[in-house]
Amino acid sequence: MSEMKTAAYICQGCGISDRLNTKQMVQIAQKEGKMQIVREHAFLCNAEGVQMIRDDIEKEAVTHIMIAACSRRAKTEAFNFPTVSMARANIREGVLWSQPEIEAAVEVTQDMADDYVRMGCAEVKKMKLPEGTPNKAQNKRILVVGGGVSGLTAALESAEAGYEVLVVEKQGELGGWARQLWKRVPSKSPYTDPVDTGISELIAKVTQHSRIKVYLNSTIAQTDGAPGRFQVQIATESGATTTEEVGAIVQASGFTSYDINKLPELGGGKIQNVVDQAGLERMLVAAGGQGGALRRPSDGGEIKSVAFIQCAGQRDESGKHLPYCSGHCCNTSIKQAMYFKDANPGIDTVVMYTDLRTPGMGEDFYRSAQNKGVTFTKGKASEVVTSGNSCDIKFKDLILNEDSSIQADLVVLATGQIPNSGVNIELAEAAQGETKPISILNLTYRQGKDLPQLKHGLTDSHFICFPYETRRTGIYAAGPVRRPMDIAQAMEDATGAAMKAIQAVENASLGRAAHPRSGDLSFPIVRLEGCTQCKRCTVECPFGAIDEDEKRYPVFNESRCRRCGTCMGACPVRVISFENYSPDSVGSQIKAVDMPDEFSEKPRILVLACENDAYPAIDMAGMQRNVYSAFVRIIPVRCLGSVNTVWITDALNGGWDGVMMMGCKHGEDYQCHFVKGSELANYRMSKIDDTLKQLGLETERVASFEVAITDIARVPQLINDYVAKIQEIGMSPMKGFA
Amino acid sequence: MAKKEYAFYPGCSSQLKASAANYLVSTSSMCKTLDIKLTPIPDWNCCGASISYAGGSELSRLVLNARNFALSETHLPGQDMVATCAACWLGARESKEKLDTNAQLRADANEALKEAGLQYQGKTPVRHMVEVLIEDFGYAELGKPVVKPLEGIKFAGYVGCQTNRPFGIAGESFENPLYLDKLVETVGGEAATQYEQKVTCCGGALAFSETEKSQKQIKDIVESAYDQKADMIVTPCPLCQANVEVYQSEINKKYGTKLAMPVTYYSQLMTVAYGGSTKEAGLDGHIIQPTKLQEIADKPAPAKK
Amino acid sequence: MATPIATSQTILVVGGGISGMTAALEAAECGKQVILVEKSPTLGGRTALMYRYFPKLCHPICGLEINLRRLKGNRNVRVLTLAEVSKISGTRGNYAVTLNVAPRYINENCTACGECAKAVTKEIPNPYNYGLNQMKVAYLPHKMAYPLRYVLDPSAIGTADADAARAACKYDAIDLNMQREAVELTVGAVIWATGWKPYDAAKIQPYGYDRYPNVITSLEFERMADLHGPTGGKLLRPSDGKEAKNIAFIQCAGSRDENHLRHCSRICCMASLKQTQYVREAYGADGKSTIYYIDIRAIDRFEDFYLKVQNDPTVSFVKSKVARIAQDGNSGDLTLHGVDTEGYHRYANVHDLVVLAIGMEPAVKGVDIPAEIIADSSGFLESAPGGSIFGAGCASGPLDVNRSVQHATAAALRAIQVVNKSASTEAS
Amino acid sequence: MSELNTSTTEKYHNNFLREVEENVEEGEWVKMCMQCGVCSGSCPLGAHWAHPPQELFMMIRAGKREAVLSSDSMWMCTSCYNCVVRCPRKLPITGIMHGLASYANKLGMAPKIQPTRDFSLQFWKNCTRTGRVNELRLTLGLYFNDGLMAGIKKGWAMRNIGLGLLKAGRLNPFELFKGHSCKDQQGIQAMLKKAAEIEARRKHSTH
Repeated sequence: MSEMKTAAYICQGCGISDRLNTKQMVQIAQKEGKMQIVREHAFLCNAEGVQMIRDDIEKEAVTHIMIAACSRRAKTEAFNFPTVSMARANIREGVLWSQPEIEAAVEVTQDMADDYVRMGCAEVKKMKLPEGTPNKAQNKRILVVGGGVSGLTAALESAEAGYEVLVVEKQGELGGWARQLWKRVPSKSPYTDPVDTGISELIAKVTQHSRIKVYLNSTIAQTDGAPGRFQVQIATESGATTTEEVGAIVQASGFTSYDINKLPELGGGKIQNVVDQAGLERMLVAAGGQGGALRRPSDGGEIKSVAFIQCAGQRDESGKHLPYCSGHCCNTSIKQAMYFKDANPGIDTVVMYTDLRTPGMGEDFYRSAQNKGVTFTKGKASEVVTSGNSCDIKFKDLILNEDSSIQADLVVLATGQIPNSGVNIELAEAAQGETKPISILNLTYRQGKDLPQLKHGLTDSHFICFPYETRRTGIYAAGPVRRPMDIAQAMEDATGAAMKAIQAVENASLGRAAHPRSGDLSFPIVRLEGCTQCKRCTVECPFGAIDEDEKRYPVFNESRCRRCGTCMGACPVRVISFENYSPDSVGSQIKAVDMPDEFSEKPRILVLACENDAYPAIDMAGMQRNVYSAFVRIIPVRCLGSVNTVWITDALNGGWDGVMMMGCKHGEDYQCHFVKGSELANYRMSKIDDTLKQLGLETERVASFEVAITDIARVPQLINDYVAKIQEIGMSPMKGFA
Repeated sequence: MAKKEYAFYPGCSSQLKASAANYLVSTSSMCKTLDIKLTPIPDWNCCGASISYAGGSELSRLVLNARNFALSETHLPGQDMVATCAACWLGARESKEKLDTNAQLRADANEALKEAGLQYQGKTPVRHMVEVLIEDFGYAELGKPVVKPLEGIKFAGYVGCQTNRPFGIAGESFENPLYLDKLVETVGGEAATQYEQKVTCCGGALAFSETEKSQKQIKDIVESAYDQKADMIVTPCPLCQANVEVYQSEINKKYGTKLAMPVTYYSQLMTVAYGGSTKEAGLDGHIIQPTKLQEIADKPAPAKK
Repeated sequence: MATPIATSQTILVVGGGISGMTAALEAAECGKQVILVEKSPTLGGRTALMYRYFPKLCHPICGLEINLRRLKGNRNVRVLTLAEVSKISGTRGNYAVTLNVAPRYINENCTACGECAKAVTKEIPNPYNYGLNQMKVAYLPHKMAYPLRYVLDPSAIGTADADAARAACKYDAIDLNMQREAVELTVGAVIWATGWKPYDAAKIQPYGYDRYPNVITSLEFERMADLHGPTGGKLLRPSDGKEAKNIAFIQCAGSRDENHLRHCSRICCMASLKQTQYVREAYGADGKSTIYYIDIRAIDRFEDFYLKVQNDPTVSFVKSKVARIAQDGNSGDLTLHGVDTEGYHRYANVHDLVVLAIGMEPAVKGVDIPAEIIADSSGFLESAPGGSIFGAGCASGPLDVNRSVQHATAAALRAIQVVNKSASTEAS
Repeated sequence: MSELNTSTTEKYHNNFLREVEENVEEGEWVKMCMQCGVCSGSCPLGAHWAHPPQELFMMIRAGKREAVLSSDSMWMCTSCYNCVVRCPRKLPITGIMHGLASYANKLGMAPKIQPTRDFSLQFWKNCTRTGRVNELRLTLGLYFNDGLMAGIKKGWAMRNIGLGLLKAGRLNPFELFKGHSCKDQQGIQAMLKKAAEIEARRKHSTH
């Protein structure tokens, strides 16, 4: 690592020099910031200004630069110097645009700008250019768990992109549920008839592919390691286990059909002539697809009428059955009714539904069924009983608004999908439910054996914009294990998951972070000699990136890490840091500001703002020219989870009058991009009161707020209200002791 | 402009001394000015209208219309068949659609037609007089012969149902057709553009069988015209005209209202605007007198510039 | 404008909305070279104009911020705004593409200081608020605009405003001589993510969108609810600016209708369920939402959200396709006429405001899409087997954001397969 | 129950939908309804329908033969076509209503007292008699349908209208004796007779 050489650049553009004394800022950068080169420029982001900086980097061997101009969110193309460490003091949006252009404000506005220059200089000197983790993980093979449509698609699509693939299927045959289907719902126009499942072609392509290796009758006995270097033990029926190394994992463990026996009121498990959708497919495959040839299970009699009961044990509000909708069942029942109509239009087929759900082109499929004579009845079935050799379905007709009943020789219950998501690691062993779930991945992760579940056992992402985000880097769920879906969607989903898996191995091989800090080369560095084995980092890491060795020291797996800094925030002894983001890089900023004395009537409020939502909101408040108090100094943080309480205590000891923490929404509908960060910060702050009392300070001096990126008008209000409150309480007694 | 010729299908109501006689009269006057030659289809018969459904089977109603087509094709080859009555036009068009899209029906129809020594070939388009005016002439053309702009008269354009749905006039919407308003403006009158009952049903044939219910409809139609400060209603449909005009007295009796809203035909407006007399415009054929229109008709035409 | 370097190893992504950005970024984060073209002056597309997402009620621009940061930090993506594809020829692995790039009249020097906007006077309807308000002819599309540069509307060119803007700019960022230009590219694969457009509500005549000011579309309602929209987040009636507290939501406005769109647009049910919560947010218990529907399509775990809204006392449901809307001339109130089909109840309900849950039309129309792309009965893309032009997001079907992103991620892999193949064949 | 009616019920053993599809004009469309209710809400006389179209369609699927065919509802159709142009499934609802009414009438299941039915029959009789409608006979025919006294009462009630039309030259008293008519009445009758034969033939061939 070469000698550190620092440079600061003060931009005069966008009216900065009209309202601020940039000369003074230059002096501060030189005298207080101790920057070796300091330059002013009329228009720093134009070609000439940028060239000036580039020349310093090349000719003057500058390694650390501080740019005092616009927000770090602006002009990123111009101020793009990947070979040096860079800090940006937000003078335009953060000072100029958020402060009123009035005589009375001139002094405090200048104070603000001066402080941001001080902070910028202090920060950059504590930064190192990330070199990337030395232990890069090079394995690029993709493991696909599950050999159903989702798994096979993920395998094939990855292999087609040039990657080696392993498929592990617990059954003796590939194909999963799709193999048991007679036909599938169409996914291309015309959406009029059931189409071939295509599963045998898919199986053939996979088994014949040179880059795909398939394990049948096998399960995952253990998964150890991290993206780019997973060690997977594959247990075969025989009991023998082989160990394979892979780079990323697609979990396509599929679903289990809801147990029909749990629906006795609808004849499930009680009446022979009541089957579920899968049961009907099996009957049909056995009958060679001749819907007309099907016979009544009870007595082999002719089937003259078939009734399909939708949402059987689904969309259940009683808590007895599945609360959700499985999405595919309406189209599936339509398809199955067509089996009969196509074979013999004389067979009566009724689909009984409450909301018919055939989105997109499914509407054509619905129309086609009506055209073929399938009858649709909006009704809620309450009971199915036998009458003679056929069934009597009692239901409430919701259109004719009356209790009614129809006869059917065969009743098909549209039961739902239950995801095969393994162990719910958030629940205690005991609370896992009546049948103790079997782990799918058997991860050796300190935080548990399987993927964390979102809801209803589904391993879906909680982010609308990032559907594949799981809390286990390099492991992606695909297909019905993620959310209920049909074949067409499962194939799309699997292709997307394969994409993410491939991305994960590519990132791991370069030692880069994955989403949402993708490309980030920094990673947590721990000074083990200082570690007290308190385990907070291993417990709190939202991504289960940190294990423990036998001596209970933390073991970091960089390629599992998302670089949120939650571990850094958790560490009571501050031994965890990133090269470009550390207790010091923030702490030094806190210490760098010029602290007015208690008689100055200039309180100082520290704002620690999450860079994902809160900071952009404050930034846009500036763009909107929404004015807020000049007494705040704002420091963006990677996530509130990365906030170490030492920063708070340092600030208070240093005479700061108050600290505002701004982070994302937590709780059920959390917005935190690192899932648990803002929640953990909130928890830690709930404990800070004691510290404050020890210091003899009012608890109001530290406050946390949930801020959304749209709070462009609210954030200035929050700031001003808080500043007013602090002014009420009075200046901090700690001033001057620092 | 060259003379335009059409095979004319007046329909039962638009005959002399029939309920829409004045429609027929004004139409002929209007056509005279526009140099349109209407030749009645020889020995045309009733279209069956919509209401004959209980008595007439599908095919028998179809052949009634097929006969008219066949007659038109035979005697007036190459001429479009034009109807003035909404019901006739709709009945004919519906039949034509069936005949032209359903080979079986067409074969059956022709088998029946043979009995009357006729055959349907599907050559003749069926059109409404309004279509002829708008499509073959256009508002600009229709404006040219105006010698007496209908200044100072506000018309509520009541389009009704069957000239509007399910076929309607090309380019017009089912909910808010504008062609009557445009015609009114073309002849220098003022259109009540906010008239929201313009496509409300007057009860149609049910005016005879479900008098109370229909009269409630008619009441709304007329009252809304009053709300819009209209002097009179104008319509393209003989049944609408008859229903809305003749039942006002009954409604007044029943509801104690004082409705006396004249109901006219577009053809009458145009005839008057073209300088036609009260008689030529069939304005003597009203139960509720369209006085303001009659006044203009009785004024001597200004000297041609 | 310098023609970007592109080879058969390059992936072209057409459309800079959530799907296009996702496809571009997913591919780029795998080390692929990507060119992302967007016809408007900014990335973000339609989602940038949404207030909240269902079912979390989170804010779309939060995801946009992350995606923009991914983009700023990634050197593999080259973004071209105001650019449209005018021609594509070639075959799998090797296409010649012609882009038509419209002038922005403002160059890279722009610092987004906003002086030009202050200087100009002329205003035009603001497309980023669906024309619900006006904007200056020199404008920044919105606060999240990327690139963060102003735009000078073509209508200003040759007027005093153009000169005023130029005079006001201290950084000579305004270049009135910019011309529309054609850019030729060679690419290996194309991802078509041109998104969707709302069905023309005026065509649904019984609802009088063209006649009644207080009948608006669900998209306009999104802007209305947005704090930074034309009404500052207040739900106000266009006719008289009165607060709309009793709001009707009409489902299948254009969708599931052979007179309009044959398909179900999928998102509308959830969108209306979500929007009832805007009403609650604005008025608490004083607001009233009524949803007129045929079937509520709250698929998979969205059912939870449906249940939550059903339990909201301010929301009621009527199973009915509204027959027609009549406006009270004086008050501007709207009366919805129809029949609740669950047990046959005739209604004539009065509402302050009617929101049409407007259907999705693919925005593919207009462009001459290459022959190898097939479109289904509704005009959505179906990429042909063997080709390497892939639909992504709503260009290929009516999808919600989550599914669009999923679909775009899959499209990225399909494109990567193509360029990787030709790479390996070139290598061998 | 009329004979025809009994035989049909047996034939379809309660599958009323199929019966409607095969015997009612446009009946094959009934199955395409998706129960949105736009037709029911669009009907000008809607309030007077015991069962609006969409509900009738549901009843047909539910096999409520008696209730549907003996219903007053479809006789309320004014042929305004509002339902038709708004139906998202493009069902020819007006035609279906006419078809149901006419079928109910054929089976003798239509309400005994149904003025529209009477008028419809009168109209058909009237227009096919001479080939053209005789408006005076039509109206009078309708009035005297329920007997002489009733007819005179109705006639009396409507006398102003009659007189008004008379004055306006829009009602011709002589029509009573000789009104408008077609020349080739024979042809027309023969043609209609043939049509009836053909339809009978078709019915046979379909079942």
